[in-house]
Amino acid sequence: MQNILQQIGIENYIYLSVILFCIGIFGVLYRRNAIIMFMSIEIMLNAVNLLFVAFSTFHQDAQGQVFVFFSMAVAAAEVAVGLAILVSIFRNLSSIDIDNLKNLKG
Amino acid sequence: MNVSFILILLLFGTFATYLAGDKFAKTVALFFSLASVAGSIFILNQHNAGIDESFMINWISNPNIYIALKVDGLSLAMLLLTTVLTSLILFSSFGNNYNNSKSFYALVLFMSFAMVGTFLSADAFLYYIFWELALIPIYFIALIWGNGDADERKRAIVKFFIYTLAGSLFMLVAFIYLFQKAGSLLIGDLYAIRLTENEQFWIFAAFFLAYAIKIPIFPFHTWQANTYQMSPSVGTMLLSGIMLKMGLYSVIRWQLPIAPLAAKTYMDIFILLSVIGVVYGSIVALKQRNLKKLLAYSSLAHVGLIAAGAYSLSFDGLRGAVLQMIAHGFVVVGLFFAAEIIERRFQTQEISEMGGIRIQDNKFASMFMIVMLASVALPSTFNFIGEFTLLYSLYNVNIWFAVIAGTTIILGAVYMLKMFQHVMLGEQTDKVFKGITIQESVVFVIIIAVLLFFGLYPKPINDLITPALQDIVTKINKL
Amino acid sequence: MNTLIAISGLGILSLLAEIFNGRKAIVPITIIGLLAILGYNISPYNHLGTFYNNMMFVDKFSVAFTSLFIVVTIFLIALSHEFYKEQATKISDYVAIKVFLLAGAVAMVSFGNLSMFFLGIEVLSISLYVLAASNRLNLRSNEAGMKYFLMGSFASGIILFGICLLYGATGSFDLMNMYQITHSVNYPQWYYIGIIFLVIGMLFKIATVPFHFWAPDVYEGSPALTTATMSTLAKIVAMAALYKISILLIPTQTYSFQMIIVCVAIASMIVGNIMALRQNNVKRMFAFSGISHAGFMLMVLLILNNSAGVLLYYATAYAVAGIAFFAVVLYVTKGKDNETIDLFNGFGKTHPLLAAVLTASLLSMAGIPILSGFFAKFFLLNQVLLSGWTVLVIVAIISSIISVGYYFKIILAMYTKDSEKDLPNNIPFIYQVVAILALVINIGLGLYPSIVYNLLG
Amino acid sequence: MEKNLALVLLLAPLCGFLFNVFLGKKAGKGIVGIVGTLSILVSFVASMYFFSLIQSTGKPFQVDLFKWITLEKFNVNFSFLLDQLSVLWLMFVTGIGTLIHMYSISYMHDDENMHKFFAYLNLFVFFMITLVMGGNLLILFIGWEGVGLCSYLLIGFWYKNQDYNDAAKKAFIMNRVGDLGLLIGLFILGYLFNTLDYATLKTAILSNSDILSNPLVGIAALCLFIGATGKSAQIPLYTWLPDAMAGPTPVSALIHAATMVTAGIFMVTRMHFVFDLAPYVQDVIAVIGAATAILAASIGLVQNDIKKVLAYSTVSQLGLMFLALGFGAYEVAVFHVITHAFFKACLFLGSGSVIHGLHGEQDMRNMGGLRKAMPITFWTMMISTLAISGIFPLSGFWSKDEILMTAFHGNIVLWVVGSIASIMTAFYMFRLMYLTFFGEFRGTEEQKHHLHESPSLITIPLIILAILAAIGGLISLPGNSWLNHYLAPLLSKGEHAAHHLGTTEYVLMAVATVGALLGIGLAYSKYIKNGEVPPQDSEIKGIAKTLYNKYYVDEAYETLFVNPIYRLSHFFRNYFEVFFSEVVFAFGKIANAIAIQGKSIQNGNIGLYLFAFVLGVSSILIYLFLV
Amino acid sequence: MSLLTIFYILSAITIATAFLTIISKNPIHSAIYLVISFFSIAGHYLLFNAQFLALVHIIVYAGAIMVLFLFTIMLMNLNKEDEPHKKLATKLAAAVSFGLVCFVMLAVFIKAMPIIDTYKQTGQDFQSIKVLGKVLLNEYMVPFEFASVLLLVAMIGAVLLSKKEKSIQ
Repeated sequence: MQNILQQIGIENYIYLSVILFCIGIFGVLYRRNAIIMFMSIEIMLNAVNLLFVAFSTFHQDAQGQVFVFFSMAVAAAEVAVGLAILVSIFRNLSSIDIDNLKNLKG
Repeated sequence: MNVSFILILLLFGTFATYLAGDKFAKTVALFFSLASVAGSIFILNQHNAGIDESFMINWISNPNIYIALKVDGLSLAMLLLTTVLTSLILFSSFGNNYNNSKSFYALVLFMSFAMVGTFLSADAFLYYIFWELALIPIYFIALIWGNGDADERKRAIVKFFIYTLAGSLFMLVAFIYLFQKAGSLLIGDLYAIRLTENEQFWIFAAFFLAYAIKIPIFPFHTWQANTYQMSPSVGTMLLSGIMLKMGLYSVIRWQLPIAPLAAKTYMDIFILLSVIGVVYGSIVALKQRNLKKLLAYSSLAHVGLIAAGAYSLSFDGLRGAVLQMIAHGFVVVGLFFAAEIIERRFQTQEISEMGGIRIQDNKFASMFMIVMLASVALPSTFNFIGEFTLLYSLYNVNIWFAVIAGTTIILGAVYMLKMFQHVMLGEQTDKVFKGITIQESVVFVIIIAVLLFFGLYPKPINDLITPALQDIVTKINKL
Repeated sequence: MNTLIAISGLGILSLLAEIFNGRKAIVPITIIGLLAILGYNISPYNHLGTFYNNMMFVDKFSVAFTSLFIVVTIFLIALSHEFYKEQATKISDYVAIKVFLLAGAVAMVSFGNLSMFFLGIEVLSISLYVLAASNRLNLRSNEAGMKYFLMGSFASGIILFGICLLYGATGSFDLMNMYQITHSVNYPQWYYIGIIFLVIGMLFKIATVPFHFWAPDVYEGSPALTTATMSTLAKIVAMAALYKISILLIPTQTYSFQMIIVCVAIASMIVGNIMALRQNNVKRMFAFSGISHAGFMLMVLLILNNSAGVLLYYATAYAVAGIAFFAVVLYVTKGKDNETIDLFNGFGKTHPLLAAVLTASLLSMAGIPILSGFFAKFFLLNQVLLSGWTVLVIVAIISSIISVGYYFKIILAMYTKDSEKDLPNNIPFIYQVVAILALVINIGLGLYPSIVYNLLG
Repeated sequence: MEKNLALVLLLAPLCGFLFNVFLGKKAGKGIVGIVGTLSILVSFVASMYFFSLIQSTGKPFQVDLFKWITLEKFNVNFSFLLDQLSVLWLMFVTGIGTLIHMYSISYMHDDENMHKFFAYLNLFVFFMITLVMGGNLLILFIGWEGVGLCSYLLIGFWYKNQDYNDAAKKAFIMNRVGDLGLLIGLFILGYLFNTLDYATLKTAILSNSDILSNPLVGIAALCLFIGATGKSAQIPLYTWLPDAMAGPTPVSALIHAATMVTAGIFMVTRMHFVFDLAPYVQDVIAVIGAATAILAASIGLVQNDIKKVLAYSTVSQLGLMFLALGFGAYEVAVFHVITHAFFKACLFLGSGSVIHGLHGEQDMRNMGGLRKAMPITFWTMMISTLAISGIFPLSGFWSKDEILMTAFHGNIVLWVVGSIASIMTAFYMFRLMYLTFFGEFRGTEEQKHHLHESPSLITIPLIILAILAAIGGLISLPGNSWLNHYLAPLLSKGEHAAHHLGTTEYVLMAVATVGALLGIGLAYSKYIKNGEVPPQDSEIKGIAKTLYNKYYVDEAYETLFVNPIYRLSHFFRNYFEVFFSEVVFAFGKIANAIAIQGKSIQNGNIGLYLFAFVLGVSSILIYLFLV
Repeated sequence: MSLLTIFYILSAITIATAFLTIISKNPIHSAIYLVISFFSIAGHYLLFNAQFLALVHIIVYAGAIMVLFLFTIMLMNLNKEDEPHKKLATKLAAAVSFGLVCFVMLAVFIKAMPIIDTYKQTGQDFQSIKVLGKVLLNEYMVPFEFASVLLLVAMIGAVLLSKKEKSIQ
């Protein structure tokens, strides 16, 4: 079976991944809603995952894909903890607007 | 027994003093400090008998650092000065009651320990450690047991601490640099390396920053007056009597032999700064209202002269510097002690609130006057010998240095006599001056005895320091 | 290798202890366990080499740092019992999380494969997110957790991106492979980009300028013991990992890379120290102090000789001083809403011993001799100067001078001000023990610096 | 034996001092006086012995004790030199010292601190002996400063009065100005010749012909002379001496008339070989001497304080001595020193007797007519006054005449100046006598009631001194001068050794005598014939006012030196110190200001933090990969 | 339809939905867009013939993570557009940094991109379940186990953060 990259080119995947990653960054910066920020981070992680798979194909090597599993585990763990923190904030503040979290400063 | 024994003794004394509790702290401290005097005298005897009591073991193998303590005439002289003055200062404080005195006296002994270490160290790293260590106890002594407004005191003391620390950190950099050149920090190895002129300049400058602040040389002196004023008298005496000498000693021991070329090239600048300090200190002292501040500025003038002598790089200059260091140590302790005695009775340092003391206590007045006269370098006192030698060495550099620095003879008399007149003489005021105690007069008697004895017969000290200084002068002139 | 397994097992054990109602025994058991692991770790039975298909790579470096982490963790766990007295039901969770955190830390210094590294850093980070937010009724703690989490996972994304690019360039996660490839074969330039991303991520973890903004807020908001963990353990772990990465994965340090490190180090030292001057909260002050120390430690990357030894010594000195500092701070701030310096007023009179310990640890961090902090700075600056970075040394010196200003603010408060309220004078025994032990180690390291310094030489 | 005796000579006054300091209070006033006087007497006797010894052998006697100051190139020993000059000086120092001690026993009897007074006096004599006996310039310097100290202590003896303390302080400080000059002179000599010993120095200078071309020698001589102006109250450092009259009268007699103030002449004579090499410095000395003589004499014309008159007279006489020194006539100066010591000591003691009799009154406007009440005092003072005025054949005539003769040969202008000063001297001295002893008593009734002659302890010294003042001239009669002969080995310059008594000399003597008589006549016509009494302070006008206020020199010094320095001190304290201090603080303040700014950046907004993060990443990437 | 076209379509969907996720005012909408984005990424995986990964991806992300998100959103009752109006500065900063970082990274990669003509083609199977399983459980056994520690920590953490305090008795 032919390497798919022969047709599409690894650079395209890199660019796609970079753009996706940057969208994630943009989201984190742009939004004040904590949940959307989490989502943006997920987008960043997914951009990387995509690149992993692309590189895995590039090298014809399984390790990249295996790493994606770990990355998913990490993403899941992060989301779990992040949402737990978010919930406790919500309990205290009844809001998840990050702009309300400005008590610590100076 | 070698010289490390004294250090151990003092360190042990520190702990013992702390553990002895508030009641016995001062006695224990005095005991250990006297023991260190005895030890120093023993070392002196050994030294005179030709036995080298130096001590050296490897401390850190990589980087190559030793615990090296060197006994030569110079360090021995400083060792004796430190131990004797510490004992005197401790004894002088017997009239005071400090709260938490166990900590207080432990800190004093610890400071003595650090200063002795500074004078004895023959490894730059060890030297630097002791140098910095000496700063900690005086910081606390001044901070906790000091006098004056708390906020102002804090400001002054913190300034003192940070300022001096800042200077010495640059010295540390210089030492690190030298270490890389020499591969070890032993003083002999440092003397042996040959540096280019440029390197020497920077090394010298880094040292200068540290020492100029410590000594202090104009215009790095601004910490001095306030710190002296705010510190408790014991702290002031330690600072002015011994700690300043650390800077001067270091100039002679470390700065000049390591960077002689720079010292020679820029000699005039450094002498000029020192001499400006002499005149400036004297002039500022004229208009001081606070007794301790006045003494502080007089100290600035005196150490300026010592520094000028040291920077003249001549044998006479160095010898004069060492002699005057010792003499000034005793005199300044005496003067500050006098201030302390007055403060104990009048609860003030303001000159305007004093006066009429001589009527009430003639004995004190006489002793104060002798010490004061020594401070203005009346011939036949030890200070005269130092000052004469220093001025002579300055003359050999340039007559104008001698003339300008010589104005200290005049200005010193002006501010000292003025001070004496307003503090001691005049009609009796409504304040009662309780006659000085035996313990207080003993301190004065010892100081006066030392000043007069060595003023007439300085040969013992001279013989002690001459070989060591000759050695250093050879090192300075090696290029 | 077995160390990691043992630590993970110990974490599970402490979780189990809760189930079997052995709540009181958790801390002692964990400490004993950790001591045993420490003993094993430094014993000859702990073979050096690579394990499990190069997943773990145990050498002197990793053993030394692992031991340091274990020691620090022991202290932190010892403090836990007293600290979490009010929430005794959760103590097993806390202890377990700390032990797992240690496992992550160990993975970060003994990884042989970037997957281990990544998982290690995530275990560490997630544990810290949890710990930071663990005081869930306290809004400040929530905020700290949230901030840390958001920025931390952002940084994780960047690290992951970096790893991905490394993989893309070399086709492997294995350190040995990568080392061989980068030192022999041609490989795409992505590699460098990947390295930079990785390094940036780590710079975030050790809190260097301009990636430091989270640190003060998070340190301030977190429960004090968590702050202690973050500032001592997490910081040195991240630094050690960064060091390992930069040694093994960077084939040659280009001048521009060094310039980056220099700039970041300088910025961290200056910003950290200057910002700390006006802080009124000790934890926040310590955060800024930590930033400056991060700048110092970063200079290790520029050193040519015995850099590992320097880093180990610096990290040890810093951690020990931090532990002693926090042992006192925990006591002082117990039951208080905040941690302002005013709380220390008159402390020198009411608690001379603890005040002395605190003073000593502050002096150590300021770099005053005989305490280990001085030697750390000395060794570091010595090597930096040897490597020719004179400017860096000058800046380091200047920032040290500035640092004295704020360290002494606490000392001044302790010794010159009078306390408004009486602190309860029942100092928990364990706090005293930890504080004094840490101080003893500190002084011991100062007296015999070669023990640690030449360990990796 | 000689060595021990020399030590006894030196240390006896010191022992007296120590005794009086430590045991004086317990021992009681009688013992104090006796011990004080005896200790000086011992020295006097020892001096006599050495005098006879040197007279017979003609060889100087040197005592080396131990090494004192070590310098790189040379050492300074504790050494003492007894030669013609020093023994001569010792003789009259200890001799007059003994007399004045004796006098003081009575004079100070009522003072509670008498033991201290004697202690100080003894200490003074000790330092004076050190000064004179010193074998090198540094030992001289010990004495030099030591006598300054004693002068300080004694002027401020009544230390409760701050005005007296001011006077004492002024004396000490002005002396120190001179001392600095002396020190610099020492440095130059040490630097040039690597020794400070008189003997070695002399050989070094005389054997080294190149030295003439070295300008440093001239500077050295000038510096030494500056030292002398301080101690011997010459322009510009003379103003302390009149103020020094604040001290008890015996002190004025001993220190500020007979002995200490002549130290400058002693030193210049000692170092004559240096001065001989620097003719232009000698010119300076002569001019300054003459100027001082006339300036002080003119001020003395209108002073009303009896001791002030004597003080200005002293300054004036010292000026004459320096005039002689300026012409290299050292032995003449020495001669005048000795005669002056006799009659000036007598005058001071006499004035002390008067003051004693009037219970502290010093203003001549409140005296008058004391001749009858105090005959011995009057007559002794009269003799001395005649002597100082230069009336034949009293001692002053011979010595002053020699000075003027020297001046005449040297520079006619200076001779005129000196002569006018002498005329003035005669005038104000007789003014003093007339106002004090003639006419009617102008004091209070109570004082009048208590008028009496002083006790014998006071009068005996007066008598002895008066005799000496009368016959003192014998030691150096023109043509056959014992003194010149005696000092010849030391001064070793022949030209002044023998004056040929020619017509010029006789004419000059006649002129001087006529001048003196003129002065006396003027005073007579003014104060006896017209019975004038000097006006009150507020009524003094015109030139007299300038003179009365001493040409406003004190004020000028105040404006020129003292105030600027104090203003400078003020300025330094209030501005420089603050500035330097603030510069140091400024570093901290800048850091603090930055920190405050930084705090506002760290505003708690996580968006900002992330923004900074991203910016950091971007800039690193740009720097590394795009630049 | 060439693979490239499919790639472009998928990429367009991915980017567009990712973008919409971020700019949607309603969190629910965001979540939905994100799910679509995840599916399109799964499409990319399928394009690589990584079926197993695609499946896992959908299960984990779309199935687990997104459900968690949605639950949270529901729990907090956030399905309103209640986000306050942001300041212009914030928007501008976000836009600038997005533009900057995007530009920089793309530029960096364009600059660093090697010219690759032929891609490696071993022909071996490297991404079937079997191979992945072997790699995961042989070579990557330790990380695999360690990942369990990670999940355990996350679990304890989540519990710790939500657990109500019981009294000590």
